[in-house]
Amino acid sequence: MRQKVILAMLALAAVLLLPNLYVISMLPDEMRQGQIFRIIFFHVPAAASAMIGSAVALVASVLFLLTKNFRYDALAVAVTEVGLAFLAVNLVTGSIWARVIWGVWWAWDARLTSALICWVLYAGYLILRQALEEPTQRATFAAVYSIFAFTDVPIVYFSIRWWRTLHPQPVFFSKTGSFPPDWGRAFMINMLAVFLLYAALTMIRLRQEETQREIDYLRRTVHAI
Amino acid sequence: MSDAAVDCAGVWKFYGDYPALRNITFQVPPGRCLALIGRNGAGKTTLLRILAGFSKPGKGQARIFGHEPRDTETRRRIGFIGHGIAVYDELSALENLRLFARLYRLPEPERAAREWLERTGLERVRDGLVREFSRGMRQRLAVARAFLHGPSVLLLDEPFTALDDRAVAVLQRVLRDALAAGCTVIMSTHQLREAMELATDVVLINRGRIAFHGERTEEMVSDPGWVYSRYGES
Amino acid sequence: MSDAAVDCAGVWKFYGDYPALRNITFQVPPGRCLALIGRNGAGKTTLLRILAGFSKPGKGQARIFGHEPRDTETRRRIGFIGHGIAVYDELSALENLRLFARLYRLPEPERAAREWLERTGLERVRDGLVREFSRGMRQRLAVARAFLHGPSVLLLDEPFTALDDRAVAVLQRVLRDALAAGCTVIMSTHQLREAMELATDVVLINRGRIAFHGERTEEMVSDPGWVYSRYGES
Amino acid sequence: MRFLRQVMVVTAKDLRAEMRTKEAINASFAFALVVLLLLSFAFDPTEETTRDISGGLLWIVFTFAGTLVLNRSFARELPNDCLDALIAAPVPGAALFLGKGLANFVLILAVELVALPVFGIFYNVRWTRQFWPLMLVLVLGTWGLTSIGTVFSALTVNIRLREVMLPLLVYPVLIPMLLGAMRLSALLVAGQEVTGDETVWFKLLFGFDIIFTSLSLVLMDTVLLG
Amino acid sequence: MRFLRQVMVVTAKDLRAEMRTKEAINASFAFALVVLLLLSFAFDPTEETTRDISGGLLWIVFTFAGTLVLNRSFARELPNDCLDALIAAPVPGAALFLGKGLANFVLILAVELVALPVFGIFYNVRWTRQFWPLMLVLVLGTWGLTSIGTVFSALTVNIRLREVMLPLLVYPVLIPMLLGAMRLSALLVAGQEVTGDETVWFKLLFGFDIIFTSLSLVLMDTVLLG
Ligand code: HEM
Ligand SMILES: Nc1ncnc2c1ncn2[C@@H]1O[C@H](COP(=O)(O)OP(=O)(O)OP(=O)(O)O)[C@@H](O)[C@H]1O
Ligand SMILES: Nc1ncnc2c1ncn2[C@@H]1O[C@H](COP(=O)(O)OP(=O)(O)OP(=O)(O)O)[C@@H](O)[C@H]1O
Ligand SMILES: [Mg+2]
Ligand SMILES: [Mg+2]
Repeated sequence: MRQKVILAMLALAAVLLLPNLYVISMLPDEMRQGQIFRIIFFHVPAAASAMIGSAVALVASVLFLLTKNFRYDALAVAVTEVGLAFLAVNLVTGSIWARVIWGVWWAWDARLTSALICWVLYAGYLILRQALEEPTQRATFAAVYSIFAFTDVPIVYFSIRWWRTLHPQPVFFSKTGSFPPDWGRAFMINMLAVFLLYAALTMIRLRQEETQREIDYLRRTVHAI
Repeated sequence: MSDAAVDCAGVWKFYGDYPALRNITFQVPPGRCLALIGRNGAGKTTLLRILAGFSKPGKGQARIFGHEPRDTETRRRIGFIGHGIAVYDELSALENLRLFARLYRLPEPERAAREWLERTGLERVRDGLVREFSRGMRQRLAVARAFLHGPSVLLLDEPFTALDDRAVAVLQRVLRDALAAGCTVIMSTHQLREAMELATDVVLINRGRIAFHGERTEEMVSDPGWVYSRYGES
Repeated sequence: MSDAAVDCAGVWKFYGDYPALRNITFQVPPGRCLALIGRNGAGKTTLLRILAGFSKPGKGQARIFGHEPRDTETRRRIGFIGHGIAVYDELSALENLRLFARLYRLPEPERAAREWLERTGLERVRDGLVREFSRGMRQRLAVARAFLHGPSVLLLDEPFTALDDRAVAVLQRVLRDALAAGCTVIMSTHQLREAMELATDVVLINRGRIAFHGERTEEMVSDPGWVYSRYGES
Repeated sequence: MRFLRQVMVVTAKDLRAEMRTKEAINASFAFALVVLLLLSFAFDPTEETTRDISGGLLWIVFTFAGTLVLNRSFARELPNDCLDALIAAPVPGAALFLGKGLANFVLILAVELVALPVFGIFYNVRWTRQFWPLMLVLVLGTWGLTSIGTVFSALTVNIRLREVMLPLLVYPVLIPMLLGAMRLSALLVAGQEVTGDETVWFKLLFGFDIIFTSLSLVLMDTVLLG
Repeated sequence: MRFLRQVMVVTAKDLRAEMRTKEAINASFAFALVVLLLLSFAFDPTEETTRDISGGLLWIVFTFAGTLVLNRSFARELPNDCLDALIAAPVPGAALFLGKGLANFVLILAVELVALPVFGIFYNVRWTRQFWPLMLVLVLGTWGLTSIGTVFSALTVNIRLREVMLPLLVYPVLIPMLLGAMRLSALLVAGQEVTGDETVWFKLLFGFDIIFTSLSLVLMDTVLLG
């Protein structure tokens, strides 16, 4: 059942994504930035899904602390791990974009920096998990850390409003944003596809986590002479 | 149920998915002394830590006089000696006891501290830093710390390990006094002889399950291995 | 002197100005089993560590078969079990033994490792990481490590502490085999009963001095506290 | 009242134990000196530009040195399983957090106050011109560091790689706050006033302190009981 | 031959244990990243002047991150009193030193080689222009750090405040060598060749490595037996 849901999600993502790639490639170049502007179709969805992932991780962590149900712990890890990959995609695409537009791979502006810190924070989450052996303690401490780590996510989001950044101001979901309608449609479809991919990967990871726990259990039972 | 000093009802404890304790149920009426025995890794330490409120059971509940062990008022009624002595190396014996007397909000911290220094034979070195104490003296201080606030339930994890004969004697005397005063004692141990002398009841844990629970019999005193050979796995 | 397996000649050890060992002199002929007893802080661990070559005596000298314990060739003849198990948590049981077999330059590291896994009943879990072992399994591995290179002098510091009956049995069996094969054993302990069963000689240390040294008598087996009450300080 | 008294008992215990050996504070101060030295080699401190970055430098040193004190905070409870006794006592987690946090705060602030004049001499900076605002930044920044650090010290106390994990986890969480403290310190050390746009950094410091302190108070019981 | 084989056995053990958990190397790398971040805030790296000090910055990061690996080196032997078993085995101190030293060297170098491109991106430096000379500096500097660090790691392993004492003792000893490595790296990262007067720094690095390695080989037995 689970398997089928995952497959269906992956298939749907592919169905959405593949034709859309063609649509995107047919769109006219952006006025000032040219070709490279197309990277936004991946840059932003990656960031958005990673941020939503952080929020889910936060909720799962709080729920774990409240219920001590390991399901939530598994969800938190899965979502964080996949989110880390997506955030990496955001960072790399952004970096490439920056190289083309600004001529450098990296600039220390608030958006870029806070996004990088966010990545480091959630990487720290995984390292912390690795360092703790006792599963209950691992889950509890990781959950506490995840709550603290989340304090950076609003900063990532609002950084472009709070500080004057090199990074462009919002173009979607804001009154000042100017985006041609056909671009908007293609963009939304891409967004949806990336979200689906994110969810599917999370579910795969979740299954792995559960299998791992089962293996751990069996091995411990064998070892307890 | 209500009048048991320690009540363990269907307690499970999981390390991950591995059940270190499986459905442990037993009660100890006030004034009894329970010896908790079992092989390495049976789950004795885990159980004692749950009873003391240091960790929470996965399922089931542990109750001390009908209350959660983590309740503030219940915590005052528990005395615990674990593997470590749980006193500070950098403080003197008196300072250590005074600290705990204050944390337990005893009415007269200073007097309680001095009284227990005397009862454990440490008043001569009360201003010496624990760092400079020998192992025997440390263990005495640990006993003083655990008894300081007049607990009515004592949870002791292998209290006789690595102690010399004299330190064992001090501990046994204090424990006898406590039992006489109506305290309830649960202690885990591998040194069956010392334990059987004091115990009134015995619980044998086998891979997280209770394999035997009953009164201590004369048989056990004369042949401490008896329980194992009778109820332990082969 | 020359043919003693272990020879301790006027050994002193100072911690700062405090003499933890004072003029310790004794010899152990090959094939004997010496029980080293004494109260907490008497100096047992200190003495064993000097014999094993981990620390140097302040005055006097310790000799193993007439050589310095630190000589490379002498080190191969010594097996030591201390408070720690001295195997690596991150390696598997087999990897641990193979590592030590290589460090001792045994001709066939792999075979020696497997043989001792079998003799201590660990071959079933040979690829499990030590981290996941229970306390009893760990201690068995420690025994395997100490015996792996076929030492002829065994130095054991409280080997029975916190072991369950079965682990004690394994250790006692291996020790009996070693004694039968002509090994010399020195072990410190507070668990007099287990020790007296094996011992052929007894040394009682009292505040860093030898208070008694002699053969083990029947008296000691039937009443393990006897030496203390006879020769220990009151 | 009771709560406060228990907080004070814990603080007093930590401070007294530390004063007996002075190990954490000595080491922390020595470390601050060594880092100050090391950095002064890396960045020639005589140049004008380097003086501009003095705010950043200062907080780098404070954070590194402070981490040592924080590391010690719960590690101090390890040797004889003292943590068990502390948890067993009828003291709420929040009181423990505040007690230990206060002790850490005092110790770190002490190190900072000694390191500051040394820094002034090494880097040839007249840092006293805006003394009180600078102290305010110091107090706010240090409390932020302390509050997160104390919780994380409890989180990492049982980890084998404690000494690494603590800075690893604390620094990224701290960075936004440190940024504020650095910016403000750079201004104040240079003798300038904090006006206009820059006051937002003060708000950020306050905001962080409040968020972190409340999170810590709520989560401490969970952390201690695992 | 025998000696070399024992060195390899020790190295292999350390590397295998590390690869099982990857804790020191992960933590060390993450720490390097965090320090890089922290420093980039303190010293605005977009300015031209700051780019000149990149050599210094690089070695600060390497030293801090390396210390973590070194700290772990003998601390790894603590948990079950493994050090006793190692000392008891018929292995000379020099073999132990070289074995552990090599393992540390490999680990630290790995961290550095990963940190270097990251540094290049963050600080916008094209560091590959003098690739091989830079590698030489890296190897020489890292071996200096490793050889001193390994001995001091053995020295400090039984101290309660180990994690602090190690950097405290190592950094001051290292400073002359670091100075050379910093200067050379700054030049090479900026794409310049090392000529004339500056070659003296290479000699200094070589000299340091030789002196410290021989001192360590001789002293290791003494250190281990206390
Ligand atoms: C490594 C560098 C970069 C990082 C880490 C980064 C990060 C982010 C993040 C986290 C978002 C937020 C997505 C959301 O609001 O849901 C975002 C959006 C965006 N980024 Fe980047 N970015 C980087 C470089 C760039 C560059 C160089 C450009 C173009 C010059 C760019 C253009 C945009 C645009 C146009 C948006 C959409 C803004 C909005 O509607 O909110 N980014 N980026
Ligand atoms: N922190 C932990 N993480 C994972 N497993 C644990 C942990 N603590 C204990 N266990 C496991 O739980 C089981 C019970 O351990 P426990 O320490 O309670 O045994 P014990 O009866 O006290 O043994 P011993 O006589 O050796 O002290 C063991 O199998 C052990 O491996
Ligand atoms: N590292 C040390 N520094 C200072 N004093 C020490 C040190 N190690 C041991 N001592 C002192 O030396 C004496 C002998 O200690 P040792 O550990 O040898 O005793 P023991 O006989 O093994 O005792 P136990 O039965 O408790 O293990 C004790 O008084 C102890 O305080
Ligand atoms: Mg136990
Ligand atoms: Mg001893």
